Amino acid sequence: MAIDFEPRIVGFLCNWCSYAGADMAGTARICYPSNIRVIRVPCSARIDPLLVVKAFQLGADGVLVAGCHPGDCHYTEGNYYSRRRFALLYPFLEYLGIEKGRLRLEWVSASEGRKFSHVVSSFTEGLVSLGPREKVPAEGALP
Amino acid sequence: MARIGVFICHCGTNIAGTVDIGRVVEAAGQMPMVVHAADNKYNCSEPGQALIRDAIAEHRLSRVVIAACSPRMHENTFRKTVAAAGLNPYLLEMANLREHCSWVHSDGKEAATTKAIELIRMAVSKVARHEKLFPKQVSLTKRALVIGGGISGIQAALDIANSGYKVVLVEREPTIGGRMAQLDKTFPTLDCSSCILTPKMVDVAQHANITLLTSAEVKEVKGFVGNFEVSIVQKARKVDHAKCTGCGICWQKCPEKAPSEFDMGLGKRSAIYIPFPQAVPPKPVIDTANCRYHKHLRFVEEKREGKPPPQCRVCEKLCPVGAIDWEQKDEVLTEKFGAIIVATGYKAFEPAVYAELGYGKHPDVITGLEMERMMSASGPAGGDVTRPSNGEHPRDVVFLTCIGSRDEQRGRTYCSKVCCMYIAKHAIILKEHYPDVQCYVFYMDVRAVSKDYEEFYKRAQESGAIYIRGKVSGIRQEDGRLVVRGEDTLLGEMVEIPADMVVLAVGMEHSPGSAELAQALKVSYDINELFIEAHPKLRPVETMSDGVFVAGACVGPRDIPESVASGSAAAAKVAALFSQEFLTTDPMVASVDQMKCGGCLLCTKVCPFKAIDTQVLRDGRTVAVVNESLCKGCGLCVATCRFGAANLRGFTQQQLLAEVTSLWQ
Amino acid sequence: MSQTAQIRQAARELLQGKAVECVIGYERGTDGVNARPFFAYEAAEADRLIFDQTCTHDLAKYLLNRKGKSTAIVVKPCDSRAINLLLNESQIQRDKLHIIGVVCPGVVERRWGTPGAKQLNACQVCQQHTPVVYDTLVGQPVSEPAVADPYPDVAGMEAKPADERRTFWEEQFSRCLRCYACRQACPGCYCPECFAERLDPLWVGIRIAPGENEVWNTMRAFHLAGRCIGCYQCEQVCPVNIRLSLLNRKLEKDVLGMFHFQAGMDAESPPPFSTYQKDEKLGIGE
Amino acid sequence: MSTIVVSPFKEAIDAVVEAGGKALKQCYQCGLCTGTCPWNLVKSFPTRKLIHQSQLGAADFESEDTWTCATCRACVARCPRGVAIIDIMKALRGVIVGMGAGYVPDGLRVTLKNIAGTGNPLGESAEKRTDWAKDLEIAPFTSDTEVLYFSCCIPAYDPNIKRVARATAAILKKAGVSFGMLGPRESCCGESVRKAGNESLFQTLAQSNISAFVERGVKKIVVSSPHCYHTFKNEYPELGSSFEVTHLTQYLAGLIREERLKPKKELNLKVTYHDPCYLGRHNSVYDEPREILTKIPGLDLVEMAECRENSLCCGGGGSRIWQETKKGERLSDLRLDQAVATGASVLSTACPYCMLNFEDSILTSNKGDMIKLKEISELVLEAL
Repeated sequence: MAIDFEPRIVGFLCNWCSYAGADMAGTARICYPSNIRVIRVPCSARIDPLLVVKAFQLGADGVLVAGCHPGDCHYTEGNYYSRRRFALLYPFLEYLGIEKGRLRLEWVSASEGRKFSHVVSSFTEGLVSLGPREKVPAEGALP
Repeated sequence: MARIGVFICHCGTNIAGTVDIGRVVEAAGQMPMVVHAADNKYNCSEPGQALIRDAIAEHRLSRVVIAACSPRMHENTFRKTVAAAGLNPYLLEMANLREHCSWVHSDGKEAATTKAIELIRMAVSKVARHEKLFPKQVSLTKRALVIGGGISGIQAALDIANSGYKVVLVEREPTIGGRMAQLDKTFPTLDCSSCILTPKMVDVAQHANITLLTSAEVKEVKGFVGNFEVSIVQKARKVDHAKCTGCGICWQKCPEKAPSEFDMGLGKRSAIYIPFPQAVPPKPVIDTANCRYHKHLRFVEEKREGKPPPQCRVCEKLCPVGAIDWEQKDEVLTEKFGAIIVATGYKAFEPAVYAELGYGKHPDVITGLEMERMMSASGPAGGDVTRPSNGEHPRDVVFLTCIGSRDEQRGRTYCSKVCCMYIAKHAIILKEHYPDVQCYVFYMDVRAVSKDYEEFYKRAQESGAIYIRGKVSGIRQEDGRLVVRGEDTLLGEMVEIPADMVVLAVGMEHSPGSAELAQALKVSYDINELFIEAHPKLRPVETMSDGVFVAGACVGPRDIPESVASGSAAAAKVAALFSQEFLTTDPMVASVDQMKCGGCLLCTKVCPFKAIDTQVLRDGRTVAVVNESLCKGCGLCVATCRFGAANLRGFTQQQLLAEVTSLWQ
Repeated sequence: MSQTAQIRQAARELLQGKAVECVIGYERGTDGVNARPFFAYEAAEADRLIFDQTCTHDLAKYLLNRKGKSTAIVVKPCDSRAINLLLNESQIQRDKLHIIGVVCPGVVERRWGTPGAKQLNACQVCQQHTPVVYDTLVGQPVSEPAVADPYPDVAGMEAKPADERRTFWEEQFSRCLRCYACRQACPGCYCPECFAERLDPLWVGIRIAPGENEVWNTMRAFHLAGRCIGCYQCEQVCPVNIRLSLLNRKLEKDVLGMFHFQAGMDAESPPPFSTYQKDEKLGIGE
Repeated sequence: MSTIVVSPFKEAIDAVVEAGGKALKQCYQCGLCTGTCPWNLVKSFPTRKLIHQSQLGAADFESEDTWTCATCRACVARCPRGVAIIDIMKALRGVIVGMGAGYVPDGLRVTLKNIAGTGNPLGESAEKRTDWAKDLEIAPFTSDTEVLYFSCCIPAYDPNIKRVARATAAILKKAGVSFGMLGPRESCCGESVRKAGNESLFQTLAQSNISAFVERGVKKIVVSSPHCYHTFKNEYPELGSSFEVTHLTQYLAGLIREERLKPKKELNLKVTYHDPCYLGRHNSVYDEPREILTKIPGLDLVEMAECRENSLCCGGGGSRIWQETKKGERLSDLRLDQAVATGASVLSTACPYCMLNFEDSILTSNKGDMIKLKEISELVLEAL
């Protein structure tokens, strides 16, 4: 296993809970690995699976989707839909050979800075032990 | 070609202490379309903002990236900054270098600097795809609709009217007053209910800003906050209220009697009637189901055999002003409103489903509301409480609480909140009226949670009511009395109480038609058909549907003080809304590209705000169309749309994909 | 009376009585062996209609071109599910439609000029031999024996190690020509503009390359999650024999397992992504 | 499971209510009384359940539980609804005694008979009431005598506890107090009689005492027993009496403050003090006994873990003192252990009932060499 391997993680965080939770981790100065690149979305329900598939195609080692806890959605029910969508996408990507553990759905509330930091840390560790994804042939990466 | 400026904030040492600002500025300067990259001690300070404004002018920047703190902190600040420099405020993107980078990666400066550069690259890629967005200003109708004329709706209507705005109060029944009008006394003060309610009812009738529509129901609601269009059905009363003076000769002389709904069937009313003497408006309606003339008309119309019943028409003959109007039909009024308050209240639980308690079988088993009417001095018995079976005064009265509350078997999981207190009230009043009465109360918990309620419960105990913890398992008839049987859980033994009368403390449930109304209003409701507030703690009178507010027991069991308070609270929200000249809508909402829409209409089904309508195009295709006033910008429709027709401004597919792609450029 | 005769009789009556403008069915193709789609507009044309085990096409897709026009259509059970799908998605109107449902024992792979011998993969695992919706039924309804493991192919794939699956799909997708025949044949693929052909956002690069092919095939299948009615037209028409059914059936299996939903069994049930249960346990985010 | 048919005992409820248990109705069955009651340290005594049974008129008149309460007032002091639990117990007992049916403990029957016959619980002759003072040369009580010393029946007759009365008399003499006794005209104060439910006997005793006091021109009474104190001070006024009543500890503390008494001798003792329930919780006299003890030179006062408001009852109140308490269930044994645990060599108190119980506990548990029992008056006398 490559010791120096730094996985690249794309994190889609809902604005109201998880992005705020990540802000909270910052305010509380709770350190976590720097591998995650956060994309802010209004709600986890906004995340088109295409974006996730596309991130993997481009070379992401892991994709994190985080939203409000069920029942706490700012838009009342968006996360129930995203839960269904990703519950199905998750085993499907695994079926295609993208290992379990590369896609993660988490509920992180605005007060759960510690949880956010823990999620990113454990996700990063997991990806390090999985190692780099087998490279998609270079000419496929971009048009 | 976009000209992008990047402004990197030190935030004192908050960012600069961890991130190598020099390297970040240099890297940012080399990103595509970036024509200006600069650092700043504090971007958010006035001098900092001035530097940004100057740079926008000097470098003719068309888009701006602020690399600083969380956008949740200062996005609005910097939108104003760029707007002051003449840019559209939405041509801005923030890179969160503080909360998401320097503060959490202080243990690795190198990694933090690399991440900072990538976060800026993502923001640059995204902002390149930003579009000018314009909030819309919508005019509003400063006129409120209050649905429901109980105490909560009355309070809301009066408060709005007193704020100087017009109100239409719609009530389904022939009078306003609601449940409170049926009550004898109110806990814990034992004020006479109608003494405190009827003056308010009269205020409603006389207020210049209030239009009262009784015997009327809301049928359809269109539009959105500020601009609702509501269809209201004015049911035919067969009496022209414009002519009627309320002299009362008609209902006194009407020969046909029917059970009085207001008196819970304990008394009678005539077929042309006002529900109770202080009804507002004090003008009658004809109950066509019982009216003799209408029976005659139906007989003739249905061509039944035999001799038709006689045409009565006594009221018509006697009416001094000719107000009886047999031709009157249901009428639909369509009115415009800026805000709607729902105050449809509750209905008492029907206890017949508890077969073991024998309601409807044993005449001496009655409900709490029936007890109210019996006790009321203006009720059918003039306040004399007697056993329905034999007309004698009861000596032993047993009260059973939680009938239709806290009972999953009956589908009612919640506590109805008022029963413990009204039972205590009955016990106190009975003892006062009839000193030799012995009251027993079977309870599960005594919930006395508001001001002076615990003291009131103690007063009931002191008056002699004996409280027995347990739920009654059966009532049987024996020697002309009722024997109430249940476990006394505190003794761990069965107890049987011979009683003359049993009062079921029935709980509250949603008023009929709540679900339909909620659907028409696009407001959510729960499994109990109770309306759901926007936030149970922080937005208790708002709903997720802007401009629609809720008050009183339609949200959940409430007592009179709470109903009044929520009525006033909803009115305050309406007044605040009406204090604006225009409503401004957030431009970061969804849109549907009609050329790409395949018309599956799944988006219309999933939208939590029912903000997506359908539209038939000239080519015959049915497509989705977003109502921007209702859309809250969650983006669920975008992920739902396979066609790629739905998109969300400010978080477009193009923008998010650009962010992802930038990570591998 | 043979199924062909029954179909002809029904079509003739419908056209003669002007109940419909057109009957969509099958006729014998030019090789004299296989069937091809046929649109009968006149009662006299009804006798060209046939039905046998060469009738592989899912004709439901042709209804998308006849929106708002009264049409009768010959459907196999799998095609009847496609009709429900299109009804559910507001693509066609039930009242403009006369469905001639055919009880189907299964159809065979097509070989030019010679009768096919092998049943389609779909038919080998088919559990629906009677149409789920019809106005006229051709043939006697058959009872369906319970199948212990309806997805042996998917289970086999799932059992493989991740890298083996990865290699398998890389090889499969590397052959993809992006001819989009799968899309054209699929009754559920009817986007006005396919995401694969959009320039902005550019989800799928124009270049025919493994990465782009992967995005295309992954998302094509995922767009059919909870919608695929198992007709296998996609796999049937693929010129390079990519095992597309293995993708569709994986999603079908999981949708059934997680959401207890099967596409096209009726026209009313909300599809899995348009509804939810608050307390459902889906093994994710818990 | 038996079924209670509620209300046949309606008369009994009315009787309980009428007998002073109005508080019964207010109880909301939280059970704090049961948890507080010291009896539950040694056995099961379901205070709450007893009250609820009474509410239903379903009290078990044959149960020993009716007679268990020592009226220590710990529960009353905590009851969130302010229920006068002692009054309920008293009323319940009253119903049994009044109706002449139900169970009354044997010891109590004898005692009540004694009191009715002789005016004192021990059944001794009234003439011998002041025999303990024969050799002390106390002047007879006249209308000029300033203070009536009312010793309580136990110090008057009990051979062991007589020392309390004698010590008290000696101190009063040393301080030059003008005091005397009424001898055979004194009767039992009636406190335990009333708690045992025999209201009529209580009334007789009280009337007899009051008329004796009035006839002899008594104005100020000093008592050794907190029970006499409670009754004279709080209950006799119901019958129209108005005497100045002082407990001995209050009186002695006053004498010391006025320097009419000067404890000079160093005792070099470690002493712990037990608060009698009727002095402490019933009448809030906590400080005076401690004030006296701390004024004694060389006396080191240590507190037990439970003291003052939380003091553990000795088990002797509410007529319990006349009933047999099984070994292993005696609260005084527990209290004695607490006293020993402080390391004190002397357990001090200010109540004849407590004295009786602790004497017995020291004897039966063989702790005489660990700790001695001394009434406050004894210690004061030693220090003079």
